[in-house]
This record gives sequence, C-alpha cells and structure tokens, in this order.
Amino acid sequence: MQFYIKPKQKNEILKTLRGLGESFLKEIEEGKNPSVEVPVRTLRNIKFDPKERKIFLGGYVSKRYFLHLGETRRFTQLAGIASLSKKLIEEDKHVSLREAFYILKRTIPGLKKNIVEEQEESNRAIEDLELVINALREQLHMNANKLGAVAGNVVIKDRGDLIDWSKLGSGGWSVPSNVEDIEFVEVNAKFVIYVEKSAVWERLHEDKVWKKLNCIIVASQGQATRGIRRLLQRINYELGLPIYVLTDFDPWGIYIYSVIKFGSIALAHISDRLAIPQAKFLGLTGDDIKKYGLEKHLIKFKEIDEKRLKQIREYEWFKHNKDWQRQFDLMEKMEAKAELEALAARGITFISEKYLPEKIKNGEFLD
Amino acid sequence: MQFYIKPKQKNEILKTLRGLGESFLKEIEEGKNPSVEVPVRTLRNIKFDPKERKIFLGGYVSKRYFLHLGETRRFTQLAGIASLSKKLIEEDKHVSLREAFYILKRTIPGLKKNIVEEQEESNRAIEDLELVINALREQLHMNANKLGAVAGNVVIKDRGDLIDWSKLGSGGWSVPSNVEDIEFVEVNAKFVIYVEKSAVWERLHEDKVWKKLNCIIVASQGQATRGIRRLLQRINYELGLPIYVLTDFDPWGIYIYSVIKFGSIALAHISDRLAIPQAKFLGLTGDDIKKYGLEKHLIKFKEIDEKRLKQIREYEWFKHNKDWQRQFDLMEKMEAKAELEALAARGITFISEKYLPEKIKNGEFLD
Amino acid sequence: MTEVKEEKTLAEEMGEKIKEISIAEFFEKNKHLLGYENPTKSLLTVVKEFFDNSLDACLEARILPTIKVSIKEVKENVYRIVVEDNGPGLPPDKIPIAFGKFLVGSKFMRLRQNIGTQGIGAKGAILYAQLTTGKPAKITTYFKGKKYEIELSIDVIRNEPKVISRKEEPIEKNLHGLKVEVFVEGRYIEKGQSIPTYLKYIWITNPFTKIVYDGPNSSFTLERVVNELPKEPKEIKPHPYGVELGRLKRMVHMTKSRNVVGFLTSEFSRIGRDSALSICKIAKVDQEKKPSELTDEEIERLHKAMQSVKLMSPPTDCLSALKEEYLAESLKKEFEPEFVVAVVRKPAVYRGYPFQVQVGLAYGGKIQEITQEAILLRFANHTPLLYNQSDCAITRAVEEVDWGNYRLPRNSKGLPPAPLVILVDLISVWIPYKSEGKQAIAEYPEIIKEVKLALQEAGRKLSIYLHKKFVREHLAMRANIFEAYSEVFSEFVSDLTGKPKEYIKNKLIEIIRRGEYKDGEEKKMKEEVIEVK
Amino acid sequence: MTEVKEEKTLAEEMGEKIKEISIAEFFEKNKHLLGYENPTKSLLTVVKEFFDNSLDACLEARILPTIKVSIKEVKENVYRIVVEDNGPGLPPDKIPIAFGKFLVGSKFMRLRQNIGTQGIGAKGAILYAQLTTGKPAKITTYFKGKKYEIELSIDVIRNEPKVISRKEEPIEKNLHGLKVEVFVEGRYIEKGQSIPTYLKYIWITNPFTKIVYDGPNSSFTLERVVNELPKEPKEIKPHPYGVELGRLKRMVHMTKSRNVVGFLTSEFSRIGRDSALSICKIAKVDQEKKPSELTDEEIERLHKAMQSVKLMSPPTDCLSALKEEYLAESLKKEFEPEFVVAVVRKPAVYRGYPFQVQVGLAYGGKIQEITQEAILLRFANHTPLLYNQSDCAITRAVEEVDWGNYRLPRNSKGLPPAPLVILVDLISVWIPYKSEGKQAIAEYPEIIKEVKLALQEAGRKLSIYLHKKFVREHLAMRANIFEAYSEVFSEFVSDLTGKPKEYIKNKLIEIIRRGEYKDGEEKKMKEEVIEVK
Repeated sequence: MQFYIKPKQKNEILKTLRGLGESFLKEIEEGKNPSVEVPVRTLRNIKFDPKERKIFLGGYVSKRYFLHLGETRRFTQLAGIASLSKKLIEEDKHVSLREAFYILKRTIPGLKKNIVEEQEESNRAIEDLELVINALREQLHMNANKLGAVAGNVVIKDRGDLIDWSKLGSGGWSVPSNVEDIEFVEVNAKFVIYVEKSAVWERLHEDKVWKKLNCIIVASQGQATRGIRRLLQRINYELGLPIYVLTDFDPWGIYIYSVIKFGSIALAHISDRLAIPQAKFLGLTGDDIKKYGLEKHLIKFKEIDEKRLKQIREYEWFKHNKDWQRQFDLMEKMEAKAELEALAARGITFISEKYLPEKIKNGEFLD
Repeated sequence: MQFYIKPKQKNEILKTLRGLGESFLKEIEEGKNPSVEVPVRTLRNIKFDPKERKIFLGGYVSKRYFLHLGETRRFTQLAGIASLSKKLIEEDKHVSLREAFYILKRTIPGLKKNIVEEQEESNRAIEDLELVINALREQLHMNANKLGAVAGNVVIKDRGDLIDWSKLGSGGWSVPSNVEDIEFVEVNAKFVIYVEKSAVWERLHEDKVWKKLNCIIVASQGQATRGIRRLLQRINYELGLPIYVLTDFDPWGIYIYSVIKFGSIALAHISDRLAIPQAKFLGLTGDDIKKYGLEKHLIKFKEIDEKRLKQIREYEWFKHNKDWQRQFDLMEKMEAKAELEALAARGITFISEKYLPEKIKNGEFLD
Repeated sequence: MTEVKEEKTLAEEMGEKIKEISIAEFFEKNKHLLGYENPTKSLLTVVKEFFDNSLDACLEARILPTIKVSIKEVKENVYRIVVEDNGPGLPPDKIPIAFGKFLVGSKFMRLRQNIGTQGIGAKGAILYAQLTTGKPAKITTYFKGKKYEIELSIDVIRNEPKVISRKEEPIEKNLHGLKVEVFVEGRYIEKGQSIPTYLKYIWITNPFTKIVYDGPNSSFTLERVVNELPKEPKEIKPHPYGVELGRLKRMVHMTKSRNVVGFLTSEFSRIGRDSALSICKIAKVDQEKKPSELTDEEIERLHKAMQSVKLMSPPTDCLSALKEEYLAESLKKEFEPEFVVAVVRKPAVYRGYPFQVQVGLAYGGKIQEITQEAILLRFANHTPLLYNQSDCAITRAVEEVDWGNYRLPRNSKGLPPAPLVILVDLISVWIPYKSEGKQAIAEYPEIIKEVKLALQEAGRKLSIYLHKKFVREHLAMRANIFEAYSEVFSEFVSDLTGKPKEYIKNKLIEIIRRGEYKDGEEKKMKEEVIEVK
Repeated sequence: MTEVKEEKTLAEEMGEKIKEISIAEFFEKNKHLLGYENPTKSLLTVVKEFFDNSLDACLEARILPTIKVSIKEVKENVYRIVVEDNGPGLPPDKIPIAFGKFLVGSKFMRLRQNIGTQGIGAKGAILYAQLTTGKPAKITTYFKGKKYEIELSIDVIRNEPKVISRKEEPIEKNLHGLKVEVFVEGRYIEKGQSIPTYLKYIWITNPFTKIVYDGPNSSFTLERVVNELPKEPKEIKPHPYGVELGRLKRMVHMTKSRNVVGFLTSEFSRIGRDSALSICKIAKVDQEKKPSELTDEEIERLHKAMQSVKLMSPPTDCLSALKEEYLAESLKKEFEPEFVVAVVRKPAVYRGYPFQVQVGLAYGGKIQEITQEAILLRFANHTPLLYNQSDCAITRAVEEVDWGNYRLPRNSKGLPPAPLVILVDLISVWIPYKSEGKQAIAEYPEIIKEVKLALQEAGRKLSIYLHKKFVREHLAMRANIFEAYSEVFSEFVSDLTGKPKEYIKNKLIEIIRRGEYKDGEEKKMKEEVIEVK
C-alpha cells in the first residue's frame, strides 16, 4: 500500500470517478448485481510494521453488492458521493462535510426515507469512496474543519496569491481545511514545530522562534485537523523538512503525536495515510520535569487520564518501545501530567529561549 | 459608563497600575487596612437600557479589604496580576491566561497553598483587575484563545508587517488573540459578515463573497473569541462599518449574535464592554425556512434546545422585542432548528449567490 | 436476708404471670401478618381466602368450579362479602371448627399441591370481620338434601368457634356447595392490586373455573375456557433429603413399623428395600431393630446416612400443572395478544420438596395499548401474588433473564420495555413464602434457576415468532426497497457515466424482478473477501 | 343417583380429614418466619432470643443485668450455645411450659414496653435446636437455695413440653439466675450481621448491662457504663383510640364492672367519669346498663362514640427511654468519636399506642477510621435490628433527613458520606414489625415523622458543634494566614511601587498584630457598597 498520496491531477480523479460509474453500468448491462470492492477496515486488516513503525491497511477487500438489503443503502450513498464529487471537481468548488450531507439528503421516492438521514452516513460514504478510489477526501473536494495557524520563512502560492508566512503580523496564515492546491514557492526553514495549543503558538510567535531557529511553527487546538496533518505531511514529503511535535506530557498530548506520526487508530480509514512516520516528539517528557523543576506544577491525574494512559501504552507501536515505556512509567509514577504553559513559571520566554533551542540542539527527541 | 474602550497607550496603563500599588502603600503607611473598590458584578448591578438596547454595569462598587479572611487571597491575587501585567507591558511580552496562571502559581511561604491553585482563580483576578483599572485584559497583555480567520479588501499593519487580507489564498489571516496593536492601513469594504462556522467561511471565501459584495468576512468556531469580538468592535467603532452576524436558526446561534451585540451575560464582567450595539442579525430566520424551502432539512429539538430557547427568549433584551419573539414563536412551533449548511441543499453556492445578496439588498436584518 | 426473700418472691411472681394465650389471640393482635395491613389489602385478602378455599374444595372433589363473588357496600367503608361455590360442601357439624378455630385444616401436613395449607386463611378473614364490624360469619352448606345456615364467630381467648345460630331447611337432593358471608371494614378499588384483578388473574391459571363477579361498581362473568380439570395431584410421603433430624426422631417414635427397614421403606418416598439396607449399613444400625428402641446416636447416624445414599428424586405426581395449550388459551382470552406461548417445565426438587414452574408469555396485539413496559403476573400454586413484587424470587428471576436475547428490547434493570405479559406460576407441595401474608417467594437458587430456564425456553419460542414475523414483513418489503433505491442509484450512475437514467433504471428493475437474490446468497456475498496483494 | 351419593360421600370425606394441628407444628414447618432462614442468621437468632429473655427478666426484677454468652463449635457447623443471666430465675415447675410450649408467656397482652412479647422466641430457638441436632435444651435455674437442671424438648404434635430429666442440688441461698444451653446447627461469623455485633449494639442501648462473651474465636467483656436502671415502665390499659370493635365486644363480655360508665372508666386509660358520660350520651346508651346486656348495635355505637370524643393521649409511663447522657456515654465508649449527642423525644401516639424515639449521633474521632459512609444502628425497644435495613421505617426516616442542613456532606440517596454513627431506637408498647422475624419496622407516617424530628434535633446540636469547631480552628489560623499572604502581597506592592518589600511587609505585620479586624467587622466591610455615578 502506498503511504503518501501525491496531490493528484484533477483529471486523473475525474477519470477514476467516471470509471467507477462505468463499472456499475457494465455489470447492470450484463444483468449482474452491481458490485464494488472496498478495502476491509476491521482490525484484522490493520497492520503494524514494527520495523518501519507504521500502521497500514492490509490487502483484504470485501465485495459489496447493490442488491443486498444490508448494503443497498450504503451502496447508493457511495454512488451519490461519487456523483457529487465529480460535480464539485468539474465546477472547482469545495464543500464542507456538513454541506455534502445536506446536498445528499433528499427523499427517496416511494420510501419514507432520505438518501442520508445523519451526517454520519454521508461521512461514511465519503470514507468509503476514499478507499475505493484511493484518494483523499480533500482531493474529492470535501473539506473537514478549518483550524490553526502557521508562520515561518516560507512563501506559498494559493489561489493565485503569493503568501509570505513571515509577514503576517501576530496572526499568521490561517490554514485552510484543504491544502491540496497550495504550492511551495520559497522555503527557507530547516524544520517544523507543530504545537498542540494556539496559545503556545502565540508565545513562540511573539518570541520570534521561527526566525531565531529558522523553522516553521504550526498550531491547531487539540487534535490536529486533517488540513494541518496534510500540510505537515506535504512539507515533510515534498520539502523534506523534519516535523517536531510539541505537546503536553500527558496521554492526550502523546496521542496527538501518535496520530501525526502513525495515523489515527479509529478503525482503519484512509486518514491513516496522513501519517508522517518521520515525525519526532519534542514535547515535555518526564525527564524535562526534573530537569526544569516543574514538579510543583503538575496536575494530578484523574481517573480518565489513568485509563487513557493504560490504553495508550498498550498500543502496538508503543508497547515494544523502551523509551516510550520509560516515559509512561514516569507518568504512572507521578500520577500527574505537565502542561507546556508550566514552563512559564520559569520565565515568560523560557520555552522559546531555553527549552526549545536546548532540546533541539541536543537532539532530545523521542521517536 | 463608557462602552467602547479605545486602545490605551501603554504608558497610561502603566501609570494606572503604579497608581493602584501606591494607593495600597498609602493605606499601609497610614496603618489602615489596604482596600480597593471593585464594581459589583452581581445581577442587581447589571442594567439593560431598553432604548439604547445595551447591557451595562451599574454604578455599584464594593469595597474589598486585604485583611479580611474571605478576601485576603483574592486581594493578593489581584495585586499579583497587577504586578505581572506591569512586567509584561514593560517587556512588551504577552502571555496566555494559562501562562499567567503558571507564573502566578507559587507557594506562599508558611502556608501549604499556592497563590493560585486553579486557573479559575487567576482568570478571576484578571477580570477583577480589568474592572478596577478599566482596561481590557488584552491591554494588560493577557490573551485568551486564538481562533478564527478573516478575509476582505483590507490592509493592516501588525508588528511591522503590512498584511493584505485579500491576498491570502484559501486560508485567510489567522486572527490573533490580541488585536489591540493592529493598525488599519487601507480599508475598502462596506460591511462585515461574521459567521459562526469556519466551514461556512470557507464556502463564502471560495465563492469570493467578500470581493463580490465588497465586505470583510470573519469566522471563528461557535462563540466568538475575545480577539474576534474586539476586532469586530474596532472595525465598527473605528472604521464605522456595520457588522452582520450570520448564524444558524437555533437558540445557540441567536445567543452568539446576542453576545456580539449586547455582551455576554456571564456575571457582569468587563467583556460586556466588547458589545457592538449596532450589530445586526443576518442569520437564518423562521421566514427564511419557508422562503427557501428548508422544511425538510430541519433538525429536531432536543430537550436541551427547548430549555435554552425558553431561557433566551426571557432575556431582558429579547423579551420586549416583538420581532425576536415572533422568531422564537416560530422556532417553538417547529420544535426544530435549521443550519446554514442546509442552504447547500438548494445548490452549492446558493448561500453566496442568492441568499446573502438578496437578504442584504432587501435589508432583511433582525436587530 | 430480706433481699434474698424478695428475689425469690420475684421469681415466683414472674412464674405466676406466665399464662397461655391462644393462637387466635396472637393473630388478632398480629393481623398484619395475615395480610390485614390496610383497608384496601384487607378487603382483597378476605375475598382471596374464601375464594382459594372454594377453589381447593372443588378441585379436591373433582368438580368443575363455578364460584360467585359478591361485594356490596353496606355503609361507608363497610362491605358485605359473599363467596359461593358449587363444591362438595361440608357436613354441618364440621363447619364450626373448619371456620372458627385456627390451625384446623385438612391439608396441613399433606405433601400435595394445594392453595391453602396452613389452616389459617379463612379463620383470619372471619376474625378480621368480627374485629372490624363485630358481625359473625354466615356459612351455608348444601348437604344431603338440606341447606344448613350457620352463624358463627371465633372465641378469641379460647381459639374455639362460637355458634350463634343454626337453621336448616330441605332442598333439592343434588344441590351441593358452600357459601360464606361476612361483613368487613375495608376500601374497595377497581384497578391495580384489586379484587377484579385478582379474579381475572386466578382465572388465567385456573381456566376450568367459571367466575361470576358482582362488585360495587362492576359485574362480569369469566366463562370456563377449558372443560377439563387438570390431573389430580397425588399425596406423597416425605423424601429423605428434606427431612430434618428432629422430624426424623418424631417419625421414629410414631411409626407402626416393626423394624428399621420397614420404617424406612414405608414412611419415605423413594426408599426401596435395597436403599433401606444400605442406609442401615452406612449408619451401622441393626436393620431389624425396633424403631422405638433406636438410640439418639443411631437416629443421628441414620439421618446422615439418608442424606448420603443416592436416591431417586421424589415422585412428582403430587404436582398438577396446566396443559400448556390451556394456559396459552386463557392468556389469549384475557389479553388478546398477537402471540402467546406457554411452557411447563418438568418438576424439579428443592430441599426434598418437588416443585414445578409454568410460565406464559403473551406478546403484542392489544397489549400494546395497555402499557409500554412488560406486565409481570406472579402465581404460586395457580394463585396470583399481587403484593411485594419487588421482593420476590419470581421477579428476580424475570429480571435476571436477558430479554435482549429474544429479540425484545434489552432490559437494563427491571422488566423489558416491551408489549409483553410475563406469567410465572410456581407449583409445589411447599411454597417457601416470605411471610404468612403469602405475597412473595423466598429467593432459593433452585427456584430462580428453574423459573429462568422456563422463561428462556418460552423466550426462544417468542424469538422464533418474532423472527418469522420479521422475515415475512421483510421479504415483502425487499423488492420495494430495491426498486426505490434503484431510482436514485440510476441517477447517480447516470451522473457518473452520462448514460440516460431511465435506461439504467429499467435494466436494474429487470434484474430485481428476476429475483435471484435470496437471503442466504446475500450473506455469502457479504462475507466474500478477496485478498489482493 | 349414584353421582349424588358420591358427592355426599365426598363432603363427608373432606369433613373427616379436618384435624387440628399444633402451633408448634406450624412453626416447625414455617421456621423461616421466626428468623431461621439460613445457618448464619439462625445462629444469631438463637442467641438473640435467649439474650433478650434474660435482659427482660433482669429488668422486670430490677436487677442490674450481667449476662454471659458462650458459643463453642462442637463439630462442624454444630454449636453449643449457653446464655446465663443473674436475673430472678424461675420456679422449676414453671420452666417446662415457659420453655416448652408456644404461645405461653408473661407479657403477651400487657401494654408495656418489653423486648419480647409474643411467647414465641425462646421456644422457637429450642424447636430449632431439636430440629437440627435432635438434642434437648438444658435449663438451669437457681431458686430458693437450690439449683435445678431441667432437660426438656418440645412435643411438636401436642405443643407441650417434654421433660427429659430433672436434677437438683443445694446451692448458696442468695444465688439467682437462669441458664439455657442448646445445641444447634448454624454458621458462625465474626463481623457484620453477627453475634458479636449484636451484643455490642444491644449494650449501647442497655448500658447498665454487663456482657461477658466467650465465642469460638474471640472473647470480650463489655462492662456496665451506668450503674442505674432506667425507670421501670408501667403497664397501661388500652387507649380507646386503638381498640377495634371486635376487641371492645370481648371486653364488654368479660368485664366485672356493673354498668357502662364503670366499664369505660376502669378498662381504658384516659376515660374519666365525664368522658364516659359523654360517650354514653353520644352513643345513646343507658349509662347504667349492665355491660353484658348491651346489644351489638349499642356496642357499635359506643365504639364509634369512643373514637369521636376528645381524650388525652395515653399515659406514657409505660415507656422507659434511657437518659440522654447515658446513651451518649455508651456511644462514646463503643465508637470513641470526637462528638456525641443523644436526643430522647417526648412520647407520641400511633393508633392509640404510645411510642417514643431516642436517637444518638456520634461524629468523627475513631469513626473516621471505620468507614467513609455513615453507619446506621436501628433498635426497637433497645434491641438491635440487624437485617432488612433497606426495608425499614427507621432507614427511610434517616434517608429523608437532609443532612446537608447540619454541616455534613449532603446525602443525595441513602446515608450521608460522613464519619458518623446514627443510632435510632424506637420504644413502644407495640412495635409494628413487618414480620415475626422482627427485623424491620412498618412505615407508619407518625413513626417516620418522630424519628425525623429526633434526628433533626440531634442534627442541630451536631451542627452547632461543627460550627464552633470551625470557628475555633479559624481564629487560630487567622493571624497566620494574614501574615503569610502579607509576604507575597508586599512583594507585589513593591513591584508596583518600587518601595522595598521588607518595608511594606513590616508595616503590614504591625497592622495585623494590632488585631483590630474581628469577624463581625469583616462582614460589615464586605457588604459595604458605595454608589458612584
């Protein structure tokens, strides 16, 4: 399976969509039951490669049929999304997942039902289509939520505008939900710091970290959006810059890192292919807490934190990793978490002027 | 009471902070109990002016004393925040609320307690200080969360950069949490559309609504952040542009409008003074649902929606407004809400090409 | 010295205070123990006691029962209650002790399934009547061509009947039956834990009974559903596994057998000569010894040995369940459901007592209209239990069943939220009630287990019905559904390929009308997984 | 013709089957009704019955009780139980009926507060013993300078004692007391609903008792906390409000009074001559009529009239609560709390029966170590109730109290999660138990209300304590707190003004040490609001 998907040419995708329709048509004309092959996304088809340390979909596909009571609805939805996607690409328009839902939602004549009743259904159909034609939903012109900002010595081209990420004042460039079409015009940075909190991003931005360390700083709020993940992936694969992930020292922060690096484990779904196996963890560690004297600034674990820690340390990709297990042990022993903002207790600009430069210089990453 | 606070000069604020400290010192030197007057924020001091239709704080202040068991802690925290704020302004640094918390959090010698234990405490101290010295927290260099994007025919200057909001590709400018220091250099727009969802912002942006209608489009996600609200206020007061608020037809959307227009009703707190009384409601109405045939795309009310509707229609500023009560009646009758995305069912660009131009042209605002 | 004297006087004084009270006096003071706790329940209890007696009498005499119940308010909160049956009646000279003396009965020590067993119920009702209204009970019996009317009350102090009047008059020779009339204080209700409910429910488990009810606000007649009595339950001897040491001792001293082997084989069920000999051997007791000469130690050893030998379970012809179809039939009559099933389990044993469980489930139909939660009807020996539902082994068993397994809404706590009537009837020679009120059954694991097994068996049958119903409705819907989806699917394929929608649609409908896609095939298709590397 | 004959034979046949059974036989078969439901509870019940008897006897004789309980396992699951008291003993000739015949007792119809009243408990224990181990009970009494040892069992069929042996030997003249020894099957546990728990709890409400316990695994002695018996409860006559019509009729026929007025004034409490006359007037009954000549209608009218006249509540000297300080004292001894309060309510009336509630609360101290949820101890007439807690009027009342009102953690459901022992003791001449097992009290509104009032009164006292504790700790902390905060506050003011921190701090500490800021003053300051336009 291919891991990184290059931005496809629109024509290429249009061709695939048309091909899908034609395969249905052929079966119908031959008097057969229209069918489609969808890669299986159950656990048994999710693989982890311990050497390469990546999650990927195995080779199982399941064949679905239109004339099957349990599948006819989902099959129809898949075709509906394919049809919508074709229209969008042709008209060069994008829709949000919610809009796609409303567009597909209409009554099926003769049934007291709509083609989709809940957004979950259209979302699932989009995921199905991603798998069937091996494209990202963004390439199908369906966007998730937009969130997050970026700054750094980079000039891009987007919708005809030249945008200089170093000249956007305190705000930065607002990362769109779809980054498929942006072009990197000039890149003058050595790596990327992704931080899980926009407040910390503002700290780094105010302290001109991207200028001093010659890097790009990116943030969203909490779990990285698809737009951000795709942006990071494109920078990593196309520009070859390392991605450093800066999070709190807690199970949630580490899971944010894990998703960027390995992909999400929500039952195998194309977003796993947004993974960036080369990403490195630059966030707080148990050792940092001692080193920078943050012991007084820990937040006691709640039950849910403990539970999450237990889960996360059992993930295949952490389970056999001694470094990470050591961190989990430290966390378990402390029964507490540490936030990036706690570094402010050591000085307002401590994170920018001491913590980050030192860690990066010494290569204190976790992998 | 003054409603709109002009960006204050840094020196002015520094002077006020120093003055606060000196008033404490004077009392101490006179052998008195150090005291401070804080405007009362309980309900009885929240006023609504039915003519001007705005919420404001009445003239009650309560006198607080340092040597009072119930107040000494909060008093100390107030002084702590004042001291931090002075330092930040002098060094021209900003911190997030979370950072402020960690900076203030340290052990009080002789007590098994920190100056602040929870972020709520430092937040409250910041609110207290805002009231005491009549400044916004952003002017005290303490920022809330950053969220949201803006686009339009506007050029601003921020941290020395000239930023053109019309030339930022699909992303737009990421609005910082603190907009006190931005300067409007060139403004070529007639009004502002604030929309409660970033997905809809992307729709409008893709459809070049800001270009076609000659306006500015702003979005955050859900309730507007303080940065956004302040930005809207500054545009409204300083540039004189009307603000139109585009939300779903449900109690939550209407409350988003209400906060932008009248201020938040969370117990009287300086953010009420972020209000924009001239803001108008451009969101979906009960009439739009009929007019644009959205009846099939309603979402049934849950109990919590009904409850919220009951609350909101009783607010002083809606209670005596016939237009709004009519909308609430419609909503109550439908027992359902309508989302902006539902307009996509009538065509992908329907919202941009038909709905907005028509409503704006016909002046179909609610006030 | 004086102190000592005083103490002794005290002991004697206390000794002198000791006196016997009668069981009637005891129950008079503790009437709540018999179900006379509040006016509503008391009224129900009075009717129940007489009704149960009538039903028992008819069954004993193998007569198809016809029982009339009349309740009239004579003044505020005072009711005249009459219960009349077509049973065998009683000889007039037996009436006084049968109705006027506690702990007198015909069924106390018999090991056979009966409703009443304790010789308390009817007397309690009469006692309650005289306590609240002061009026004696009037018992009428039709006996040997005469009608006897006897008015009596209970002499509480002596626990003896007091006959107040006795009339007789000639009647037709072949009339028979018994009638009881009392006046009681109480409160009458029509719904819920009420007399009409009681009568309707008892009729379900005794569908060979005709009930004529004439109440204060309503009258009804419940006709016989079945014209056949259930098989007559037999009396059995105690089973060795259920006998306590103390009781064994007493049996040893009362037996007429001349040796131990004879004693064991004749006084117990399921002990044959071989078992008896091996019991003696294990107990190291001389098999020829006269029972009355056994020492305490020997009896103890015998008792232990009896528990240790392997014996057959007690005979179960002492129990008389309904035929499954009769139970189903009466449930159908009462609730008009769309589906009904009855299951009668094989008898099982608890502490040496045989017992048996019969259950019925009625689903859907008119039940939908009544409620959204399942209705539970509890019975013991075919008699409804209306109170203390939450505290009963039957309820516990019903709640422990996972109804979700049977295509019903899953019950997280309590009963499933389905249009369902659940009937459970526990039949035994000895029902372990939690109190004399006889409204709840003790939570013995053996009983809970049997009830659950019965319900699960019935549940499986209901599940089969529900599945068939589903498939039936399903197949009819199938073609419709495919054609409906084809409408939009064709449109989408048309969008993707440019071919006209109608063309595609017609082709699809052809395929559908060929109807080659069966359920089994579909399943297979669904599981078809192809490995592509 | 043949059919008719058969029917008649049937009626006669059924008549012939009727026979009397004894109350002993009844309880043998229904032993679970007396608390013999399972081995653990049975063992406890045996001890409880004998212990309660001993305690009652001592109280009756006004002797400070010393009661010894010994339990030894003689073989697996068989225990020898001995309960011995220093009470008055019983004359040897009374022993057989006092211990070997059901429904014999000295206290049954007396309206006075007693633990046992039904003449059942001790016999039930002996019956259970002989049923499970076949061994007779051995009763020893010290009487008039002799020690009598009587072995007896119960003839179940006849409900009569059967004396097996009788020994006597001379002893010291002033020895007195009674000892009971039985062998029973059962299971012994040490914690929870166990015999040691029972003894510890009964000692709390009877702190004038010395208890010597010698168990299978542990021994302990609970010494008297108080050397004074509570006042002796008096026997009272029935109150007219609590008398049923049937009972009135019986009283009318048994009275020795020669006229109605005499009857009313002498047989009831709270009817004086005036009340009696007005009852006769309302009832339209000739006041001079001989009671035995009253017609049923007249008695009925009298009964009604008695309910309608205004009468004083029944006298309450039939009840004997503990002194509050004694109750508090024994709670303190048992639980070592930091605070304890006892409240004894005035007597109240339920259905003509006087009753009284005493409660105790013990808070903090060692209790913290035991549990995080409040412990509830329920008592009826000073006897602990260990089973069926969830089903009891006392529990309901405790849960209905909003403990949050008394500076305790608020209870949303159930008991408050506080280091608290809640003791509730219901005292009455007639406790409305839910069953003979005597473990739960029926939920009469009058009882629930009184218990709640008592708990609320105690709660208020606890609340005052908790408040004082808070203030005490608070004042001590005050100066410290101000000085600590001054440290950082001075630093901040120094930051803002540039003055040296130490200078500011020293000035502040001066102000604090002047100590002019009292709590009251603070409050006033807090409310000070200045209007500024």
